[in-house]
Order: sequence, then structure tokens, then C-alpha cells
Amino acid sequence: MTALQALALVLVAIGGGAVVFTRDPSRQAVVASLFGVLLAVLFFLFQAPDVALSQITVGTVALPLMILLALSKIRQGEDS
Amino acid sequence: MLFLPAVLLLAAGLVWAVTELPAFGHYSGVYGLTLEHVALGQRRATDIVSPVTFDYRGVDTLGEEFILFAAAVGCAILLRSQRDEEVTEAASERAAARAEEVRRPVRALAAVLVAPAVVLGAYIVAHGHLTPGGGFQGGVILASATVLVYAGGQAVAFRRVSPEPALELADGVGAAGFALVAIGGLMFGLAALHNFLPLGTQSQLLSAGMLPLLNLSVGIEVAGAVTLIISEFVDQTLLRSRRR
Amino acid sequence: MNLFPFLVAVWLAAVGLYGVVTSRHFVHLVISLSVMQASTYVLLLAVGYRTGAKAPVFADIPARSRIVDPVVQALTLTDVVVEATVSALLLALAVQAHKRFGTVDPDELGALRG
Amino acid sequence: MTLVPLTILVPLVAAGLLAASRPLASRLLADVIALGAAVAVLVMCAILTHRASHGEIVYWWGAWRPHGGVSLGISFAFDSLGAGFATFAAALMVAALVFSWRFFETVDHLYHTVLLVFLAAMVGFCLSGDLFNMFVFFELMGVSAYVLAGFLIEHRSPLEGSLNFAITNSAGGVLVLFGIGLIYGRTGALNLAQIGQTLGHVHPDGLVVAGFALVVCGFLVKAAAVPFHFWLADAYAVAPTPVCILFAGAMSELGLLGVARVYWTSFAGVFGAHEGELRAVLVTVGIVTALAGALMTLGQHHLKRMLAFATVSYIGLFLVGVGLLSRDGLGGAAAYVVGDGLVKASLFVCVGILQHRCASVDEVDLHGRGRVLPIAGVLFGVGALAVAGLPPFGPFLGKALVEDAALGQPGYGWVPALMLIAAALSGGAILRAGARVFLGLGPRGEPDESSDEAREEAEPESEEPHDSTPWLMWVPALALMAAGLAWGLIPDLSHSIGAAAARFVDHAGYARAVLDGVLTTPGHVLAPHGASPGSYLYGVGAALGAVAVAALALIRDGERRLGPLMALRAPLQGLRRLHSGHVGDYVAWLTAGVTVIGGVFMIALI
Repeated sequence: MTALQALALVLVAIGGGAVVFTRDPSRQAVVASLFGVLLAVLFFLFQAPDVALSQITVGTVALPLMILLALSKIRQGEDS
Repeated sequence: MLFLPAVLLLAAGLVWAVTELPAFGHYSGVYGLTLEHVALGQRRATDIVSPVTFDYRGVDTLGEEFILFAAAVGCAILLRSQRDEEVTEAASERAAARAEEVRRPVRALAAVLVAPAVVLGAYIVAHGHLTPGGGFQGGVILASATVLVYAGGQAVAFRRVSPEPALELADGVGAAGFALVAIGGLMFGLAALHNFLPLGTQSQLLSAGMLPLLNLSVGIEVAGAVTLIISEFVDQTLLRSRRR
Repeated sequence: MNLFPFLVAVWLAAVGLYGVVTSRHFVHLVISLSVMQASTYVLLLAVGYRTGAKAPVFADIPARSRIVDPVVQALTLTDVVVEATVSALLLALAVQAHKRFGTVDPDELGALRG
Repeated sequence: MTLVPLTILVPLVAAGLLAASRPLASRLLADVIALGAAVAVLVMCAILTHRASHGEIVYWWGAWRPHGGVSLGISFAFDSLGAGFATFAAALMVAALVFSWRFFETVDHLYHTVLLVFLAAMVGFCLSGDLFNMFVFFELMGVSAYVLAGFLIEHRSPLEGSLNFAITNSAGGVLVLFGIGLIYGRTGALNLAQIGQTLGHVHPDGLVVAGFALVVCGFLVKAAAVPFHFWLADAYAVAPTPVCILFAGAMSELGLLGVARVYWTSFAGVFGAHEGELRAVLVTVGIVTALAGALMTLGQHHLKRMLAFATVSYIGLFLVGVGLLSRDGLGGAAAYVVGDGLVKASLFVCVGILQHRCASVDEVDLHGRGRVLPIAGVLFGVGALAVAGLPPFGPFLGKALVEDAALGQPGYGWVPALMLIAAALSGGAILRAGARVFLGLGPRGEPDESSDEAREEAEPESEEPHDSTPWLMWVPALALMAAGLAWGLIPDLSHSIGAAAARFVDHAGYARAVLDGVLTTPGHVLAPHGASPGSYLYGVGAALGAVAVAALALIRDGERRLGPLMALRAPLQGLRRLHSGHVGDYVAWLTAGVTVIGGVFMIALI
């Protein structure tokens, strides 16, 4: 295992924990997006560019966007 | 109180199990090693993941496309507007006000990025069998092009560039297209999902047989499905319940 | 050190499971579920990795190069899509839950059972 | 051979085109296309089932035959049991579509689209011979089912039921996939036959056991065995009634088919020496599921929720058959699934008809109001006795074969007695509900304090009560019941199912057929000819027990309204408290269940 891979793995492990233990959902959406980037980096280092590309488009763009839209709807309901 | 010991024990069991996996970096599975030797010659696709996804294990991808298809249709069903809701003028006005809030440079940037996103998405779909990426990744990027319109603060305009029937059409036709290509093999007296197009020259845009066709239908389906899902969520932010 | 990637996979599964069970907010729950799912990506890709091998793309490497297992990559691609779609559906349900009942807390929504 | 891929491609293409058909939007078009596709699948599966009786049909997608014993592609393997189950699922789909035709007044083409995807997923899951491909169809089935469960989104309960369903089953999916990752890491194979061959007959180690336990537990989540069953009642109680037919009749049972398939094709060799321990675990889980489900059935007043818990109870009985890990047990379970599924589907249709007519599905609320529907009442009564095991109908045959298989297994003589109790309790609960609704027997008003909740759940699907029932709704009710009753009367059915089961459990024969393309001609099979005389006693006993349970439940006994059944009250209350409706609890139970079952496997098998 290369040092880079080990570093990425450590970051992914910390990131996963951070996502779960961030209890405020809108901050969590940001953390989850970062976690998605970390995973994508790990996949690149595991020589899986196809998966990394998928992960970037889904994990850091599409999914956080859906989460933010859902949260904005939920918050809008709480305002009124 | 029940859960913590359970999850700790489960983790312990999993740790025990993974210690008996081949050490990291020492993969020696016959499946991958056989493909390493035969795939390039058999399919003439330079990105080996592409023939594995669409050809050798094409049925998985068929199922996967329909998972996405069902989810998009499902979001349309679950988020459809109810009788007691409507897009009120107030909501539209708020959306317009929000558009004003988004600063002009951001809007300009979003507008400028739309065209490159479309080009990039189309490029990735077209080169699925040659370089990393393919119908799925390209499709999501294409979807994000329409989303950029929303990011520019144009929630109402976003609805206009992505009318629901057109999205359902893309979603349905793309998904059915994949299944029809699978049936195509049968038409030529071959097995389903069997390649029925010439393999062509390696590294050419039109090579690797039916892979470009499959990438294309997946690209259409994914772009339609993802835009459909996101537009349903956008709709929700415009909807107001009449009861409140 | 040869075990480390697999241990990370187990950790992600366990911590995601913990998040799902203890969650008080549906959106938080959905994201925790996605962490749980991420454990399988790490497991699969780690299983198929070969030290010193190249990515399975012959666009820029010689045709006889050693490559990592393309099969697990295809499996992970499918897995990523599955995770995204299930998340989308769950978020749609969470939005509806909030709209109908003004709560995103599984405890409050579940209160009608006896 | 070209029929094989078409069984899933036809419904998928139809679904795609239907989704794209909004510009032509017409309810009639959607009904016709969906029904046409479902009938086509039914016919194709029936033809293939017939052909498969001469030996497995192995189909390689893309013609990727194995390369030196290594499978490169994905195979579909038709054996009569798997193909027969696909036929059964398609038949239920046809019934559900016919029933939906008039049941829903406002429903658009998207409903049919999702149903067709669901059908393709069920068929694919039955036939797939590849572990990861099974997972894909498992998830496809899941995603379309979550949508169908939450279809009536305007009400509170569907939302909750669908959320609990989706979260619990997604967690189950992660378990399956983690297990697949472990198994792939060891064997480098995904094809079931190849996994079996690679694992061979060596002594199992922690990895193999953990991989197996994870996959089995993931499938048991879908099957809803205790303690993975919590989501089921929430989801089935709220799904539209036509969808319930499919959920209760086929979807849960597919989880068990998955367990049986994976065991017999991949793990029978490596666990061969430890079959006894494995059998003990699976049969115990099955019996616990059957009894817990039956007790919960007794405590319900929401008719769909009651039938949902009855489903859990019968799943437990099927699991006993599968878990015996013998040809006769498996054959019995297969016969039982079909017989019980048909009758149960008819019961769901009866509830749907009641709901259409009276706009309620609450037993208390409906007290005596079912008198306007005498035919439904007769169906309900006959159905309740049939599912309890009254000879010689369909469910009886299956139950008797499972009991005979248990008696044939040394050390399992106690099983039939417990099966009798479970069947009598759940059958009795249904009979009690029928007597109250259709005959107006028993006390009027609140039988116990839980009814407020039951009423809250009993939100109408079609809001207005109707004055008459369209004949198109009676067709599936009568046809399903007739088929379910006649299932037990088919001459020598037990023998042909026994032969099919013998092929299913032929570990080596399957591997040869898939990997080498060599068909072993089935030899003479000593499968049972009909149920044993003793099992008739058990069947009659269970039916009488059901009548007794129903009668006792209806007797007003002062303050103690449950009458002599008071003895069951304490465990019932405890059980009910566990069904909290809180999804976190459900997933916690799931974790505990995996840990316990996996732990026992580890201790017993290594």
C-alpha cells in the first residue's frame, strides 16, 4: 500500500465518522459532500477512474444538491 | 442499549472475516485475471470496465438502469402535487425575488457554464468505451447542465427548460432503448445482449460494437431521470400548501 | 497494514449503522445510510486491487500491462447508482413527511404505533 | 431458448414505453399494455417451467459461455422450481392488474409502469444464476416496491410504512453486498455454480461463514423472518390492496427462494458436514417467526395489518420447510407457498372489495356491515379455514408435506405440533374477523384499547363508499380462491414438486449444467405421493383449533373481553410494544438479529 493510499483511507475513515456525528443536517450535507470527494480520491488511488468519476458526479454534486433542495423545502415549512 | 453491544459484536465478527481475505494488493481472482487477458481482444474497447459493465455483465446494468428509472418515476409519484397544493403567485414571486438575490456574476457564471457542461457530458457519453466515464457519468453531467439554470436563480426558468413530459420521455425511451438493444441480439438470431454490430477498429469513436449505442441510451435515460428527480425537488420548493 | 482498507470498510459499515439507529432527523438518517453503503465500495475496490497494477484503461498504457480487477469496478458502479436512487426516494419521502406532519423525526412520526 | 431473456425484457420495454406515453395519456392504454405484458410473461414462464421439467435450461446472456470453467458473463438457470415461482408471481401480477382496473378511479400510467418493473425484478430474481445479479434484482424489486407501498402518499401511514420499508430493506441490501464482497474476495467468482465449485468441500472458515450469514440475513430481511419482520406489517397495511396481493403472495417468499438458491448452489458443499447445525438454526428461526406472527395476528383489528402479520406467520412455516435442508422440506415449502399465496391473495381481494363498498378496513368499524357482501363472507370463511390447513385444499397440501418432511428428519418430531398451533392462531384470528364483519357476531364496539390506532390507520383508499361491486373485482377473488383450493387436488402434484425439488437440491448436477453444459437426466425420484394420513389429522386439528380460537375470541366474558385467551394477553402486549413503528428500533433489531444468527453460525460451523 502506498503512503497516499494509506492517507486517503485514514481521511475516508475520519470523514465517515464526521458525517455521522454531524447532527445538524445542513452542515452534514456539506460534510457529506466533502466525504464524497475523499471517496473519489481514494477510488482514483485504487486505480478505479470510472468509479471515481461516478462518485464525483453522484456523491459530490447530485446527492448533496438533492439534500439541499429537500432541506430548503423542510426549512421553508418551518418558517411559516 | 440492545444496539451498542450488537453492533460491536457485528463489527468484531466482520473484522474476523476480513482477516481471512487475501492480503490487500494481492488480488488473484480468476474472474478478473481471465478478463485481463481476453477482454481487449474480444471487445476492442480500451476501457475494460465498459465492456464488463455493458457486455459481460450487461444484465446487471440493465437492472441498474431500471433501478434509476423506477426511482425517477417513483419520485414523480411520491412528490406529485396534491389537490390541496398549487404553485401560488406568492411562491413564484419569492422565487423571482430569490433570483434577484443571486448576484449577477453568479448568474452570469452559471449561464456561461451551461454550454461547456452540455459538451462535456456529451463527450463523456460518446467516449464511454474508450476512456473512463460513460453513459451514466455523462448523463449526470448533462443533467447538471439544466441544474445550472436553477443555480443561476432561475427556478421558474428551470421548469421551463425541463418540462415533465419530455423528461419522462427521455427516461422511458432511454431505459427501453437499453432493453431493445438487448432484444436486438435476438433479432439477429443471437443471444440477448449479444453484440450484433461490427467491432470496428480499436480506439475509434465508433468501435466496440454495440457499446456506444448502449452508452447513448444510458446517457439519455440518466440525463432524463436525474433531471426529473431534481425538478421534482425544485417543484416542492415552489409549492405551497393551501391549508397553511 | 495489509488489512487496513478492509478495517476501514468495517468501520464505515458500523458507524453508518450507528447513525441510522440513533438518528433523530430523516435527512441525517439518509446520509448515514449512504455512509453505510460506502463501506461496500471500499470493500469491493480493496478486494480487487493489485499492488503496482494499472487502471483497466488501455487508452494510455501498453496492451499487456497488469491491470486491477475490472469486475469489482463494474460492481461498484452499479452500487453507486443503487445508493443514489434509494437516497433520492428516501429524501422524497422525508420531504413529504415534513410537509404532511411537520416532523422529520422518526420518533415523532413513529408515535402512532402501539 | 429465446423465450428466456424475453421474460424480463418484455415487461421492461413495456414499462419504458409506458413511462414515455404521457402525451397519449389514456388509462385504458396503460391497463391494456400492462395486462398484455403480464400475460405474456405468464405464458412464457409457464412454457419454460414445463420445458425445465426435463432438466435445467441454462441461458448465458450475450452468449458468454464459461471460459475454461470460469464464468465471464451472467447465466439464468431455469429449474422447474425457480421457473414455477416466476410463473406464480406473473399470475399474481395478472390478478392484481385485473383488480386494479376498477379499484382505482384516479391512477395514471406511472402506477402500471412501476408494477411492470416490479414484475421483471421478481422474475429476474427467480432465475438469476449470479450472486451479484441476484443483488441487482433484489434492489430493483426493493426500489419499485417502496414506491408501490407509498403510492397512496396523501395519507399518513403509507408514508411511514414506505419509509420504514425502504430504510430497513436498504440496510438489508448493504448486508447482502458486504457478504458478496467477502465471498468474491475468497473465490474470485460471482456465478453461483462457480462459487460452489471453488469453495469445494473444505472446512469452512470465518470468512465463508460470515459471507453466508450476511447474504442469508439480507434475504431474510426481505422475507421478514423474526427479528427482521418489523417493517412488513407497516408496509403491507398501507400499500394499495392490489399491491398487497403481490407483496404477501410473492415478494416475501422470494427472500426465502434466495436463501434456498444460494445455499444449494454455492454453500451445500462447504457446509455439507455441518448441515445439522444449520438446520437447527433455520428451523428455530422459522418456528419463532411462525408463533410470533400468529400471536400478532390475533391482536389486530385493521384487516390488512392482520393479514400482514398472518403473512409473517406463514413465512415462518415456509422457512421451516426450507430450513429442513432436505428435498422433501423444500418441495413442501414450494407447494405451501403457492397454495397459501393464492388463498391469501383472494383474502386480500375480499378486503379490497369490502373497502371499496364500505370505505373501511377496520374489523370493529365494519361490525356486521359485511352482510351486504355474502359472497365475500363465504370466501373469507373458506379462506380462513383453508390457510389454517383444512384438508384437502392447497395450503393443507403444502403444510402436510412440510410436516411429513419434519417427521422424517430425526429429532424434529416436535415441529408439526408447533406448526399446528401457529396455523390455528392465525387462521382463528382471520375467522374471528370474518365472523364479526360478515355475520355481525361478537360484541359491538371497542374490543380493546388499541382500536383508536387501528382506526387511524384505516384510512380509505377510495374515499367514497360504493353501492355496488363491479364484476371485474369479483373475478380475481373467485379465481384466486378456486385456484388455491384446487391446488391441493391436482393429482400427484406432490410427486412432480418433489422431483423439481430433487433437481433444485442437486448441488453437483446444477454445477455441471451451468459450467459444463452437461445435463444429467433425472433418475427415478422417490418423491412422496400425497400427504401422509397422519397429516390429515394435523390439518383437521388446525382447522378445528382455528374455529375454537375464533369462538373464544368472540365470547364476551365480562370485563375480560379476550375471554379464555387472556393467558395470551401478557406476551401479546409485550410483542406489541416491540412493534414501535420507530425505524431506528427496527434497524437495531436487524443488527441484533444478524449478530445472533451470524454468531451462532460461527460457533456451530467452525
